[in-house]
Amino acid sequence: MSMDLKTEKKNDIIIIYVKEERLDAHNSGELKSEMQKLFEGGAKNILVDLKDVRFIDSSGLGALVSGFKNAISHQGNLKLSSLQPQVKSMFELTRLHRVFEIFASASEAQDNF
Amino acid sequence: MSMDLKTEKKNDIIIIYVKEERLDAHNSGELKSEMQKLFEGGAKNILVDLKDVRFIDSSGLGALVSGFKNAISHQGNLKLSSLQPQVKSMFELTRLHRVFEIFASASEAQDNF
Amino acid sequence: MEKKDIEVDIKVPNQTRYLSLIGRIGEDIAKELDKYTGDRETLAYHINLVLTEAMVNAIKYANAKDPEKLVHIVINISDDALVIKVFDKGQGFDINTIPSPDFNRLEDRGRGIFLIRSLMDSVCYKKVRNGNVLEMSKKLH
Amino acid sequence: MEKKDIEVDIKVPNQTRYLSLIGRIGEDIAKELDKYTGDRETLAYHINLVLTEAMVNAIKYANAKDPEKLVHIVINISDDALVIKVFDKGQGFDINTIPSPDFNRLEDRGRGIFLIRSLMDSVCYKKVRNGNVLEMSKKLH
Ligand SMILES: Nc1ncnc2c1ncn2[C@@H]1O[C@H](COP(=O)(O)OP(=O)(O)O)[C@@H](O)[C@H]1O
Ligand SMILES: Nc1ncnc2c1ncn2[C@@H]1O[C@H](COP(=O)(O)OP(=O)(O)O)[C@@H](O)[C@H]1O
Repeated sequence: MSMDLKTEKKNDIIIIYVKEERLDAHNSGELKSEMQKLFEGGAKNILVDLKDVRFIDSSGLGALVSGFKNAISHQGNLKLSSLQPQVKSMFELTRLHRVFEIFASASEAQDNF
Repeated sequence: MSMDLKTEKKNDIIIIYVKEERLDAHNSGELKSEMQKLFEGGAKNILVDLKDVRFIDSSGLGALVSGFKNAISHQGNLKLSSLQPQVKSMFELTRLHRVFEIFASASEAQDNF
Repeated sequence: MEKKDIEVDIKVPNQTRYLSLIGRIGEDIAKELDKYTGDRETLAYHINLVLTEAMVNAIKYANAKDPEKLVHIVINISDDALVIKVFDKGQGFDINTIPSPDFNRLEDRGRGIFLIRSLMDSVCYKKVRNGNVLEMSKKLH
Repeated sequence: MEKKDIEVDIKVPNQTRYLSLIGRIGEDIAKELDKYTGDRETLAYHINLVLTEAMVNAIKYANAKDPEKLVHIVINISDDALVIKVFDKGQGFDINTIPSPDFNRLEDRGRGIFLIRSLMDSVCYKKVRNGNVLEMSKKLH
């Protein structure tokens, strides 16, 4: 496994750009560990940008939920940005759009931490 | 069948833009009839632009050969433009790049009739 | 099989790296369905998703102990329906006991069957010779 | 079938409108072959092409009289080769009598088998139960 994640630090926010077409059971475990490692290492604010993600399955959603719970237990925040329409509709179907703060772009999200 | 062909007349040249991803046994018969109709209607110079064509098979090549022979028998010309690399390599494999005059773009071809 | 049907029968190794191939083949087939009256891009996504979810479950819950096993998937299109069958050789389970997710609790998992049920018109899981099959179908008009 | 193989078995109606679906599935499979050392985009194009040529011939020369017939295609990937089989139920022909095209004469047709032979490592056509099969294979390393 080797997932294409680009990580960037801007002020006190760590942005993880998921540079994959699919976020699924094959690769989402890696994203999950990455977020866990960051929160355990003291990160407070993580933004996951899904601009390149055309497809998400229940394991991908699960990895993000896991990150969100990790954020809470570390008194931090996990927010999302740049969801493509079909990906967004998966959040709606599973009601997760009520759980996550979702922004249109990474820069808009950065202004709202 | 209904192939997406856009036809344009510039001076004495008729340009047929093949607006299909594939030029194959399913649709090439239509291109062949179109060229035949044009030459029989008095056209002398036809340019077939393949910019949008990502895939060509032996039937697609055959339709173009048929148009070329039609051109000769009507004392006309049939030239080609905008071949994508994989399409070009099919002309090379079948030695048809020696038969057709092939130009990088429709406008370059127009200057060479 | 009816005369005008399309049938695609796929066997791949029991590995998640083949999810994207299966999903893409499903999308290709969905996009070919010119008799479908809804939005074909959306249908393609949904077929990709249910194939992915069902294949992941076959890998996780049924084939896990044997990485040499194959996943077997059959996609069938008839005049009025698209039917997907995903076979496994595990212990099986009773799909009717799987609840919808509790939207007020935040769980990492438990959304696969829910998504399949939400996106397909009928879903069943049953024993067949040598194992089980998850069968799901979508009406085309 | 070996344990690590991929097998895709497709049946589609005897119509040229399905050429693009078959070609696309072939491309998807080719792009998945991470053990292939050459350029995968080019391989994908070649697989698309040989599938198209073989399916067109099955439609034109073997199934023409019966539009209700199906075209049957099997794509198989093993550790070292990609093998494509295209079945027909026609009279058959002797592939060894098909000459390469005469490059000095300009014919509309007669390039299909030539392209298949040029792009694949081995090609044969033979009788099987109930018909014939064009079998072509490409070494992967
Ligand atoms: N093919 C299968 N064989 C055995 N059990 C299965 C199978 N598919 C699903 N299950 C059971 O159904 C449960 C719910 O599956 P699902 O909704 O996909 O969520 P998740 O896999 O995230 O738990 C699984 O936890 C598992 O116990
Ligand atoms: N499946 C088949 N059954 C019977 N004859 C075939 C079949 N495939 C090819 N042929 C014969 O081989 C010849 C050469 O085929 P091909 O190289 O594809 O060129 P084309 O189809 O353009 O003539 C055909 O004209 C046909 O006579």
